[in-house]
Amino acid sequence: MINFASSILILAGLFFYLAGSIGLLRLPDLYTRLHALTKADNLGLGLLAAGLALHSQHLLTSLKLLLIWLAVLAASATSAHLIARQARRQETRR
Amino acid sequence: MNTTSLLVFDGLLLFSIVGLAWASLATTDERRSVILFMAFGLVLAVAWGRLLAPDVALAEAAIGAGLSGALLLAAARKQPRLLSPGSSKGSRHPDGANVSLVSRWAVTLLSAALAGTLAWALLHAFSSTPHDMLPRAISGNLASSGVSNPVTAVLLNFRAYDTLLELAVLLTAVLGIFALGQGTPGYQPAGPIFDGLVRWLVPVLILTAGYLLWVGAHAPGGAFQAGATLAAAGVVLRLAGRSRIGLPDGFVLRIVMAAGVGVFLLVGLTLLLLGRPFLGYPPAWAGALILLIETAAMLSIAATLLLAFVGGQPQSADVNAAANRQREEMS
Amino acid sequence: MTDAMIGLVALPLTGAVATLLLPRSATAVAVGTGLATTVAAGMLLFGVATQGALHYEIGGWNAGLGITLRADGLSALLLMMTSLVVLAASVYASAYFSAPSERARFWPLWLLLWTSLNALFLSGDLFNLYVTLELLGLSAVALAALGGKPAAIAAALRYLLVGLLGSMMFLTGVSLIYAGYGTLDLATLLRVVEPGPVAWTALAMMTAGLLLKTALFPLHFWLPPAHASAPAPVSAVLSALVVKAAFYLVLRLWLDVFANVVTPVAANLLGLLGACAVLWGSWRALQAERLKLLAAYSTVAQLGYLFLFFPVLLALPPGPTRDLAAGGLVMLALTHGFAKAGLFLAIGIIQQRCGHDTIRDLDGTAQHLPATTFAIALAGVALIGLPPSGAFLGKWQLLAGAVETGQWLWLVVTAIGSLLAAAYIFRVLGHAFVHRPYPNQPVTVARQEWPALLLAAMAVLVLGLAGAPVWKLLEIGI
Amino acid sequence: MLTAQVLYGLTACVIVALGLRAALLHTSLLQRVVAINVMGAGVFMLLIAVAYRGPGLPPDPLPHALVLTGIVVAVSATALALALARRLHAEQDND
Repeated sequence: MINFASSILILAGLFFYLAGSIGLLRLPDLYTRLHALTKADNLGLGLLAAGLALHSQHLLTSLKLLLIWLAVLAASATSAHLIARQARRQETRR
Repeated sequence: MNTTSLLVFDGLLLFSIVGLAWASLATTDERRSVILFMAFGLVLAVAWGRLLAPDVALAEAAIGAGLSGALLLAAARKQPRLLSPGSSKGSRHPDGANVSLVSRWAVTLLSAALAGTLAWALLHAFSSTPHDMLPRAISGNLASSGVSNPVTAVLLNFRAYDTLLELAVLLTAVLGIFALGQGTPGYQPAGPIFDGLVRWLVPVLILTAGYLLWVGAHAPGGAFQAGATLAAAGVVLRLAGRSRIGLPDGFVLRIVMAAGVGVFLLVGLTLLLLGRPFLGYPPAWAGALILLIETAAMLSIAATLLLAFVGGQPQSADVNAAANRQREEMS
Repeated sequence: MTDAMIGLVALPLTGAVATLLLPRSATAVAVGTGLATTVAAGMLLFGVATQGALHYEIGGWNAGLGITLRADGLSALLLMMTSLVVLAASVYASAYFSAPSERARFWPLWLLLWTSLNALFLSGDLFNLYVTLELLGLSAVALAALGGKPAAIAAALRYLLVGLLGSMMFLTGVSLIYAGYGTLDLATLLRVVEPGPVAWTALAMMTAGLLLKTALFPLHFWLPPAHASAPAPVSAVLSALVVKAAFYLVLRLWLDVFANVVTPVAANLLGLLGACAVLWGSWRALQAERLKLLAAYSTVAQLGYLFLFFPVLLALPPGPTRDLAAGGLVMLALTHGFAKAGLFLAIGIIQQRCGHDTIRDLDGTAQHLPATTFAIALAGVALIGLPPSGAFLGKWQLLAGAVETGQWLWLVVTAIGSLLAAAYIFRVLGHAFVHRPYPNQPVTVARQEWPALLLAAMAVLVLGLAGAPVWKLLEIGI
Repeated sequence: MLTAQVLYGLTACVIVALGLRAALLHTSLLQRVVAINVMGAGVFMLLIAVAYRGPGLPPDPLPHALVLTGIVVAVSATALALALARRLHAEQDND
């Protein structure tokens, strides 16, 4: 039962990664791409981490997975913000 | 996970590794090359994990991709080098016209021949029976090495002399950088969001560094990975505008730089005086001595990588403030 | 006596840390450590002479697991030369650098270079050799860039990149050896290695890397600018010792560890490259405008002579003539070390006192700096290979070996090379001894001229007249 | 016999050749440093492939320690090269 649930979560996570990558390739300009990447990949990672946490036996590893997800969440959100701000600044300066 | 699906995974992983390496080396735009190199380093870390080398995966991600990438990115010039008008824009060949076609083909053939001979020798080596003399000796002596993680045992006990010289290499690099003069002025103070992240992330990084140092005795981790994580915390602080990164000044900085080699030598020489061979830890004390050396090594590695990122002696506080204010009026 | 081996590495390393922590008294600490290290080298030489080859297992682990330091006749002699040359250059450097900040930056790097040289000559483990090579390369580059001038930094940067490429190729060879034989210890490798694709490819890669670092003919482009633009004591050690350490490794691998893997064809190739180095280096030295460039190109040429010995030693069957030839090789290496170091130190004095080192304007130097010119002349004698110098004995053995094995080409090359060497040395002396009617008064700079004189005298008199023990020591193999 | 060890070993040879080719061809200093780092990564892959013994079996820890030492040595060499380059560009820019 646990294995079934974790594989469902992992597959869902992979779907969001796929969505993020397609978004990166298809979307026209920087801001929409950033939007797609940050949102889809973070959700994908969250689902992936949840699936793996279920799969792993020790509580410690699942807590570590959670910490990884939180760190990546914060880091990618901030870096998306910084990239967008830098792009906006360059546009106004040109 | 039967072998075929594992081979498919390996194929995909290796294809992306070689692809990233090729892309990173083929482009003439320096920033693009560095960013692709960082991606190459991260995928490489996944490969090390796949080959059951977690210690190396940690170090590759932290030092190979992370800090080398940060150093390279800081050095990469903003705009791509002005290509000579003759060559077409964004030509795939590195640096267009001035490397003649003949020499490029000669070097390509030479490299292909090198790859061929290496592969030929390697296949020959793999076909002969694997030599397990050393791994058996390591696992045999692991009990008396003071740690249960075999890689840390090899690094800090069996081949401790290598690690001593490697820390000397680090010390030489930072002394060479120091001799070149003042470091670069710091970055602008960060906006609210980045500042918020830094305020939360840096303590976590420092905590992780301590954990990695401690866990190195019985699980993947150790001084190098911990030092790199500590250096990452420093790099983030510097990017957020705090140019001093809390690095000590003058004499204390020299002590931290020389801590790794100094403590190693101290332990080695005192053991020599006690009649034991140089760096021959008594089994009872081995664990404690290794932890002591690893702590000093962590500090040295973090300080060296940070000073390399700063690019020399950190400028005194007031110079940075002036540089920041001056940049404020400009932008 | 084995503690002397670990002392040879630990002392300079401790000195480096001490000079880093106490910048104000760095000079005193550095010269003191230098003396202690030289005493340790003397003890080791005495130990090897009396007890034969010594080895020291670091950490008490046996050869397979841990790293073993080994010292035989060859490495003990090279360690003694290293200590004497670096000690003399240290005394010279204490007077050469005036600004305290410059001194504080110089000494730690200098002692780290010394550590890497000692560690390299003693190491008995292949991967440890890679780490010592890297330490040697980095400290040499950092010291070469100490000059601060753009030319020095550009030359140091090219030197670093070439060194990194060389180390990476050496590491590839080491990895292949570990893949094929599962061991890194040179002594066990000696017993285990046999001709085959793994051994040939690994030896080829390691040799290619080392030839890059020892600047043999086609790969020598980085050496002249790097050695010419470095501060005088640094270029003395770079030319006399750093390139020779890489040569020592080629010697150790080809004639000792991989002796049965090496083919005569490969040895002849090395000999050919050496011959080109001799001719090209001497020719460029003859045309050099500046004394330092002359000395740097002379290094390229002198290293060529050392590689001429390979085909001769391969062709000679093991016996007295082969031992004599091997002794000749070591004698030539030792003499070049002392002579070139003395020459660079003397050139440094001229550069500091006269403000330039262009050969054309050397008129009246003999009157202005008598002792320095004498040191240059003495070193020149050793570089040409005139009788009282050790180089004469070395070249004589080379010629004897070449005659014995019927390889006449090396005979011709050595003759032409020596003639060219005589030409470029006498060109310098010719300018220096031109009599100037109103010479500035003779100047003696004791603390700088004594080291140069002693080193040059070591090359000419001591090695030439008292050279016999070198051959006796070389019988002591690993 | 196409095992993972052989696959990674052959890829290592390709990466070493790629790195060497780029190191010899590039004239921009930064890309030569990147090329040397890529070549180093290739050699490290060679060592880790040699250490790999199979999916379930414990690998040989010695090459792992060698690669760790190699990574740290590579980053210190890169740091020195970049510092020299920055100083060189600074000199060229203002004269």
